[in-house]
Amino acid sequence: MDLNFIIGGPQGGGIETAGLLAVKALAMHELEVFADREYHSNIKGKHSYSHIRASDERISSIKYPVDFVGALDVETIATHYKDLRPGGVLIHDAALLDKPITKLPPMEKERLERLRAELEVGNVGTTVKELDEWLERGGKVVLPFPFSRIITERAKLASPMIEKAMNTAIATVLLRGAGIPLDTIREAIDSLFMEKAEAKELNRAVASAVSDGFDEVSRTKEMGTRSAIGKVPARGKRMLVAGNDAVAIGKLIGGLRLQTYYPITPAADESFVIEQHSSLFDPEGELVGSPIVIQAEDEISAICMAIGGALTGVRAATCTSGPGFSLMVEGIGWAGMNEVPVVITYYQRGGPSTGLPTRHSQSDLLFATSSGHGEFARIVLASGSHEETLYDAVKCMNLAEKYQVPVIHLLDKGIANCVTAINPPTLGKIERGKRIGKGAWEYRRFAFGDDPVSPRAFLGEELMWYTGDEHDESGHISEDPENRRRMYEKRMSKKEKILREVPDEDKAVLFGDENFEDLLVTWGVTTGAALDALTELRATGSKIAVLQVRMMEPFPDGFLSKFLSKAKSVMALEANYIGQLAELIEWNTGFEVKNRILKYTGRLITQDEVVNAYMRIKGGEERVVLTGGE
Amino acid sequence: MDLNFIIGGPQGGGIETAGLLAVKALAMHELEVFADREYHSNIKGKHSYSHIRASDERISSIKYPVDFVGALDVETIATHYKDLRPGGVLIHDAALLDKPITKLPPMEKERLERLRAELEVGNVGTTVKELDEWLERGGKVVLPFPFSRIITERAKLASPMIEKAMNTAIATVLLRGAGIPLDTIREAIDSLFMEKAEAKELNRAVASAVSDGFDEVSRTKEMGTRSAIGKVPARGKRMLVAGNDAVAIGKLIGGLRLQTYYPITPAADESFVIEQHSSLFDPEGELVGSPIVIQAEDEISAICMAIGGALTGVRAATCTSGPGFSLMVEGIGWAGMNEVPVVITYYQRGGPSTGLPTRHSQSDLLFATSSGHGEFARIVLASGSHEETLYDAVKCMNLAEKYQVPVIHLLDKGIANCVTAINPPTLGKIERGKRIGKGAWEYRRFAFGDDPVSPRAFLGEELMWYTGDEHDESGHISEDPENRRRMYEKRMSKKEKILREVPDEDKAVLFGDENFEDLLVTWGVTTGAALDALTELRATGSKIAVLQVRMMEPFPDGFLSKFLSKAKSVMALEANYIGQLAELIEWNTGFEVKNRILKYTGRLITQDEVVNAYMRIKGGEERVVLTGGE
Amino acid sequence: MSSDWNSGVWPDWCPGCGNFGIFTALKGALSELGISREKMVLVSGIGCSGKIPHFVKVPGVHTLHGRAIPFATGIKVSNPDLKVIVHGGDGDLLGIGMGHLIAMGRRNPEILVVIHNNGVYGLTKGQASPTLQLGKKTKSLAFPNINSAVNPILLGIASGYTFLARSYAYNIEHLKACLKQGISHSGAGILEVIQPCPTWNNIVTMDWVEKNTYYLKDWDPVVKDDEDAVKKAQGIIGIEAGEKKALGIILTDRRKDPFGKRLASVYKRYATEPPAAQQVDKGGAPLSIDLEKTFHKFYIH
Amino acid sequence: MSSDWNSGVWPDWCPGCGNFGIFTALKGALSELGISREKMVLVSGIGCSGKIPHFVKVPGVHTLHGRAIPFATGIKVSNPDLKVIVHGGDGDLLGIGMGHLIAMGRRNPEILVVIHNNGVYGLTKGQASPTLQLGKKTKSLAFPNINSAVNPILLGIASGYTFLARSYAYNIEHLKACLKQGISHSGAGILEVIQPCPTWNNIVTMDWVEKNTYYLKDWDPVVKDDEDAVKKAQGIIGIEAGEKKALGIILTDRRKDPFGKRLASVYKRYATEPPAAQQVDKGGAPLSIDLEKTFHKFYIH
Ligand SMILES: Cc1ncc(C[n+]2csc(CCOP(=O)(O)OP(=O)(O)O)c2C)c(N)n1
Ligand SMILES: Cc1ncc(C[n+]2csc(CCOP(=O)(O)OP(=O)(O)O)c2C)c(N)n1
Ligand code: SF4
Ligand code: SF4
Ligand SMILES: [Mg+2]
Ligand SMILES: [Mg+2]
Repeated sequence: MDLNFIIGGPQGGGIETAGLLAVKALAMHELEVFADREYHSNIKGKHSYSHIRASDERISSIKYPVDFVGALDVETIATHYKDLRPGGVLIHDAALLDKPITKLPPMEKERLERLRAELEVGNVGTTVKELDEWLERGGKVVLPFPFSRIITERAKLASPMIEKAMNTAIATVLLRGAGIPLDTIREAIDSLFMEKAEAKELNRAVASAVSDGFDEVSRTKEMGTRSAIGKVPARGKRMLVAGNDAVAIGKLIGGLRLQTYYPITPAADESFVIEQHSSLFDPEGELVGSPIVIQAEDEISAICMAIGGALTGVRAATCTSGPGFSLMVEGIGWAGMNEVPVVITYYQRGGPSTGLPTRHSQSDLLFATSSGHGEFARIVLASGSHEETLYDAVKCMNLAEKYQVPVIHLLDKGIANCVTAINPPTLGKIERGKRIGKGAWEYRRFAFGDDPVSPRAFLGEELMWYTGDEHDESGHISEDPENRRRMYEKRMSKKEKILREVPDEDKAVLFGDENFEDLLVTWGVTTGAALDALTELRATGSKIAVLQVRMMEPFPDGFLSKFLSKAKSVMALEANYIGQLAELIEWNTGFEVKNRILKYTGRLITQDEVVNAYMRIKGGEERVVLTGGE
Repeated sequence: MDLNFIIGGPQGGGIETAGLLAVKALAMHELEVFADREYHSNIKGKHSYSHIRASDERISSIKYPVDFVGALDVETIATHYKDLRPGGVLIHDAALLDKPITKLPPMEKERLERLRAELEVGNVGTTVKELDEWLERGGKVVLPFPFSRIITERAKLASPMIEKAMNTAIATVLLRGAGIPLDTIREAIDSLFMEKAEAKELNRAVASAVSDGFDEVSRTKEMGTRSAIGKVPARGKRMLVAGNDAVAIGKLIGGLRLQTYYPITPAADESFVIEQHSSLFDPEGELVGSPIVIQAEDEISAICMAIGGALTGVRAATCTSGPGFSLMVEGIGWAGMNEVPVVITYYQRGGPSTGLPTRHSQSDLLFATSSGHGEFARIVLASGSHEETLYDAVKCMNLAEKYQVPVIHLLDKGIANCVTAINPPTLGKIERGKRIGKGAWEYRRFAFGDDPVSPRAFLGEELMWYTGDEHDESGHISEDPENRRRMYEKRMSKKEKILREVPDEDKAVLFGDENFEDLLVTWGVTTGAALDALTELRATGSKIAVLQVRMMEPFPDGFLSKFLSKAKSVMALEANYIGQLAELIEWNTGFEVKNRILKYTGRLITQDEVVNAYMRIKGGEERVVLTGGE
Repeated sequence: MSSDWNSGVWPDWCPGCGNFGIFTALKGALSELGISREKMVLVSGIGCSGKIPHFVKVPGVHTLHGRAIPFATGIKVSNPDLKVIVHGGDGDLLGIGMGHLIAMGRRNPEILVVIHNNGVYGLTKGQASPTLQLGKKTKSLAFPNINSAVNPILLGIASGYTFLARSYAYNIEHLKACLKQGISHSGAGILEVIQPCPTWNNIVTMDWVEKNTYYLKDWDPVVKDDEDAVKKAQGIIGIEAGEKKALGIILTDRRKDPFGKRLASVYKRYATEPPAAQQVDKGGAPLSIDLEKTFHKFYIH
Repeated sequence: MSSDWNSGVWPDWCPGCGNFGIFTALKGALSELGISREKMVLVSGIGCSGKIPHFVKVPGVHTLHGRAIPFATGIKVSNPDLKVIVHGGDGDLLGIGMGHLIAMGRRNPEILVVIHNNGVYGLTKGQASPTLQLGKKTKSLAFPNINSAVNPILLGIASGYTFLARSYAYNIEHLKACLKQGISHSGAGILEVIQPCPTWNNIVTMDWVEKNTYYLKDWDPVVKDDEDAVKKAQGIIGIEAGEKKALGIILTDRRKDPFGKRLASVYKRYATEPPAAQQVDKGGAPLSIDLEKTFHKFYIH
């Protein structure tokens, strides 16, 4: 089975909770889940929705068209009715029926204009009711559910509370329609409102009331017949995480001791999760670690504080997105010059400038690899799934200390905000790199040697100097051309060392049959859509494989070339305009990446879009621009 | 004739003036001149020198070994004796003879160690006198000139003044040795000290005294016999400028009305020149323009102020180097998003981080072309000579307004500080781009149309909005995916428009025979060394041409391919480690740039180095790393 | 009327947000000041507060987080004819943008900075802002705040501002009066507005404001001379140390030259023809600058 | 002795530069404080002043222009055992770095910020710094300065610093005493040092300092209670408004918790085991964190 549905409403009106509740219940039902959250750069009132997918097989993307749309308000109806598959079900409060459908002040002007045009062409009318009828004529099922009445009557809620409960109400109908039993829904509510007894009771009552109503309202049956989920076998322990959570958990396991940040979407939640879990206990209940989180006055300060921390030997990191990263560039250069192990978790979002602050994008790749004046070694590692993200958060700290370079963990809004179920992590290893203890001889922080990595001592242990200027082995300013050449080469030669030593699976991963003809190259959260499409395409006989690139700098040209040279045709799939990974590949390997499937509307790339674009490319198109999703 | 000499001494001890005086006198003697200035990031005391070259033919680089070294102190002797050609002349004050030669506290530790080793190997001894003798034995000429005595006796200077006059004294000997008459030297002094009557008199006196002495000290003759300059024909009006001056003059001619800056080497002098020349008069003596210069509190403010100014319709610019540019990245992104014409003059210096703040580098190319999160159109134009720099300063402002994009004028420390003679500029044209006057209809700043460039109105004229967020045609925030796609494409499609419309000569310039086999690709100040080497190499039959790339973004791949495809072998010549232009070329054109001649010691690439490296590449080396110069 | 000053864009603040009060007062002030629409510019930072220019029907420049002041300064020095008002959050202006706020005091340009003080980073979901008191824990904080608060009025004094006022977002008339006076002031001004954020700040509620503010009476904010300036500053220290926040005009100081006058003192043409009023070309050709005269120092002979 | 504190790197300041005085006083203070060498860190910005750590034989971190304070804060919070001192120029700390200076006051970490106040941007050849008075024209300026000066002491008060002092680079004994007291203070401190720059600043000469400064007498800088704090602040306004610059300890305030204590109030382990003292692995393996307990909220069942 493969269920997709949207649940939407005004931002701040419980819509996020509704989505979480639905995902949680589905996961508790032992399904695989993947959910995208779309919201405006706004706190309350603008349209927001979750696109939730559940399946009994592994999934890592969302897919259109959807089976259900659950609408908390008219804007959701007006925005998402198009997303329904033939026979798909639209659920909304019956109380909305008489509402006008194009008088929606919060709605984006452009969307409203398109809506008006569509309704005019279809000769639809102006109320929700008329739209519903038109949809039914077009083969959709519309279920104006008497939520308000049912909640008042059965859950005995006073009417001002109804609006607050509507999210749980609609989620309940969607879940029941998908075949999730009430018990599981209530379990999910318990878990969601763990620390809020009152809210828990209220939501439990609403769920029960609506669930009873569900069994009574006749047409709800039509949902089940279309997307029934049977009982699925237990999957063992799993965790439900957004990418922000995955990073936080990884950093905490990996020994992070100082996290600095300045609030920015979609990065800030990571720091909040760390703060909330900053007491680390072992099974005996002993406090074994307690990292601190510092909210800096700006991103410049955040990176500089983290570097300062790293100099004292603590594992230090910061997180940000585009605008903040732009401000960190100078600090990162200092870390490069001074060979400081520091991790920057970089969540890409829609740019340039403030751009689309809450929307997805993969358009900062070239910036991440080449930011900063002058040349220095850095590592840029991009994760393609939530599980990988968690492990990479640990790896980044290891790489930073092992090679004494700044490491950019390159993520995106997709990973940050999408929610999925992962297996609890197994604890890997911690590599702290070359160290020197308190020594009697004269310590030189940047001592030349066969290895470009010099042994580290921490501030507090030895005499040492650091400077952003070119420096000698002790860390003192030097403008001598010969020392300059040697220090420059010391720093830059780390690139080769890293390329030599980092295991292949951290450079890139090939999915699918080795005997491919078409190679779809991708990265970041988009990997998930590519993999889901891969399954679908291979089932229909396409000779395609997916190559996920992970290490962006130093660029693993040699390793990639092995695959590129085998491909009859190479196509890139990414959420940006020019095809930044494609460019990196062409530049570094000399192979042409002729075909590019690109999306830059700020919305996730979906499984169906990848399948479709692949077909179009096989049909002769060179560049396919995707535009799906609201 | 082709004369090269070095004049060195402690920074802040008149050494800069000595260099300028020498260049000025040589230029007044109607010679072509090119002078490099090398100095530490220090105000007083560290070693500094000018390498001055003069010729009767066009030159645009310096060349080793040199004919003379004029030393104001022992460190200069110790640093530069190696730079003399066989038979070259070292001049220093006879008073230095008994000074120890390796007790030099300000000298870089590494250099001192090398010096000690060299002296030991040569069994030289420990005093200047012993070094002199050793040099003489090795075929050099040493001229310990009795400066102090001559100045005291003839110029009647009190002894505390002698040190202040030593720069003019040594410059005088060097110039006389080169065949420049005293009158010209005095003319140069007059011009240099135009506004300082007292200093003028003093220096005139010193020059006269030393010049008389010159005729008496017997071995001075040996200078003339080796490097005599005859009388050269007048060349018409010329200007003597550093790159900083050239930009300032260009900006002033081009209509700059707001310059913002935060002090940084080697950019700050440009703003100072603008400030000093901010009253622009026409031949009738009427004030026709008066730009203002604002010293901002940091570079973030500098770029934002400039953008603010540009929104009011004034031609606005800022200038900086690496660390400052790193801080400007976010602001430039805002300008990209809002299609603001603003010019950033970017002087590269040694990086990363504070790096080598006063030394040359061309290592910020990839950063300049890809800085900033998200994607947006920008222009990056790199100048290769002082004259080009001046004209490009005007062009950058035209391009900015014509295409409504931020323009980065990419220069380097080499251009900034090297001094040469150029022809007075002819005034070109001013293109202000698409304008809209005060109109009755509703103005939309970002109106869609066939042309990605929408007509501009200025703040104060119409209702308009700007935002760093994605926006609609009026400039209001919009997260609509369809509007997003169109606006994104509007901005990005400017790249093609620019590539289509910018004339070829602003993209790249080919020098030398069209029937070349080897193509030496280069950019920035290094172009000068390439061109001087080209002349030399072609004289000996090499089938080489030089391709200077000027427009770095959007990258003129089509135009370049014409030349690249003709070449049997392509080699890049640049002052960085990885060969950044080479990478850009490979990436954009698919042509391989197999050979790379690179230098990253912070010193200029010289003519002899280019010739030599070319030979080594012809001899089979793939990558040649240059290390010349102190 | 006031609706005339709506741009037509839907204000997407939360219901009950203090920004609505500021919005209303601002429209009122602009309409009563009688300046023509295109001659105004609202320049803002990033945050809930930063969106305000989009809702008002005058030209608006919604800039970067913390950078409204440099943009505004660039606009104002280039075209002093424009009335430039800065709007920003407390995070924006007193956190990331603090350096610019102080630098503006040193310049004294005729710009009014309106600080929407809600004690939180609203748009990023309620982190502590620089005005949140030490030890306080608003809804969305994991721990009580470990930073002390800054006071923009005291910083304004320390950095040379010549107009200082504090008002309250829900007292539209008072706020409007402060805005009008601040916009008319010829120099750098700070207007701190206590702006409840019902979504994240559960401390500074309407009720809190009721109990913890008072309107200044018997306080003459106008600085008379140097001696008086010292007295005023000392008085303000006392006022700001009080248990309750004072609302009203706190300082007006006309002794210092605004930035425009200072520029005019060194650029002779500035007063009559500032940059935006100057020509840069003659029908596509550069102005006929006398190169040899202007750049004589570079000429070799 | 003092020469014991020379790193061996040649100080490349101009002859007569005030930085030599600061250098000497600093070495004296460090040696007299009796802290072991490796437990100190000198953190500096960029400028002539910023080079000082290279010349002193204690660990030194020469950072970025304006960013010494964030680096220092990161060092101090991670390893509170270290004595952290910041050195920077007036351009560095009061210009580009102003935002951090104020933010540090809000945190009150045990860091002393030594401002080398020479009125100019020394290392970039003499542009006006934020402490240069309005209307003054030093050698290398094309026009008289059009910005007003900031006063770091007043900013220190406005932003919550708990130690404030001013000294003079050539009065080594006085400066050394101020340094010792500032370094020993448990909170955020500013020590402004009037530092003549004979190369660029021809206004603040030794002679000028002689005539325009005086040593504070009869001034008790120690804050007793909240009421006294207000009085002190008002007193300081008066002192700073004087014709002449006061030298001496201007404020010590021990009422406020230093940042370390504040951190310890929310991170239980901080006081005994700050980040630098914590383990992060057990012989290459992560610590045996009880995942299910720590992250229980993420577990599906
Ligand atoms: C450089 C940068 N960092 C961070 C952000 C994210 N950001 C958006 S709004 C905001 C803070 C808003 O707080 P405040 O300035 O107080 O405004 P409010 O929303 O409270 O009105 C931040 C940090 C950003 N846009 N740019
Ligand atoms: C981001 C950045 N901008 C500019 C510079 C150039 N710079 C070097 S030193 C300096 C100013 C020094 O002035 P100040 O801080 O007062 O120190 P001083 O030299 O006077 O001691 C500047 C602007 C830089 N290094 N980094
Ligand atoms: S989050 Fe707060 S400040 Fe922002 S709109 Fe909502 S109530 Fe207003
Ligand atoms: S320029 Fe001034 S501050 Fe810098 S070293 Fe020289 S005298 Fe000192
Ligand atoms: Mg706020
Ligand atoms: Mg200074």
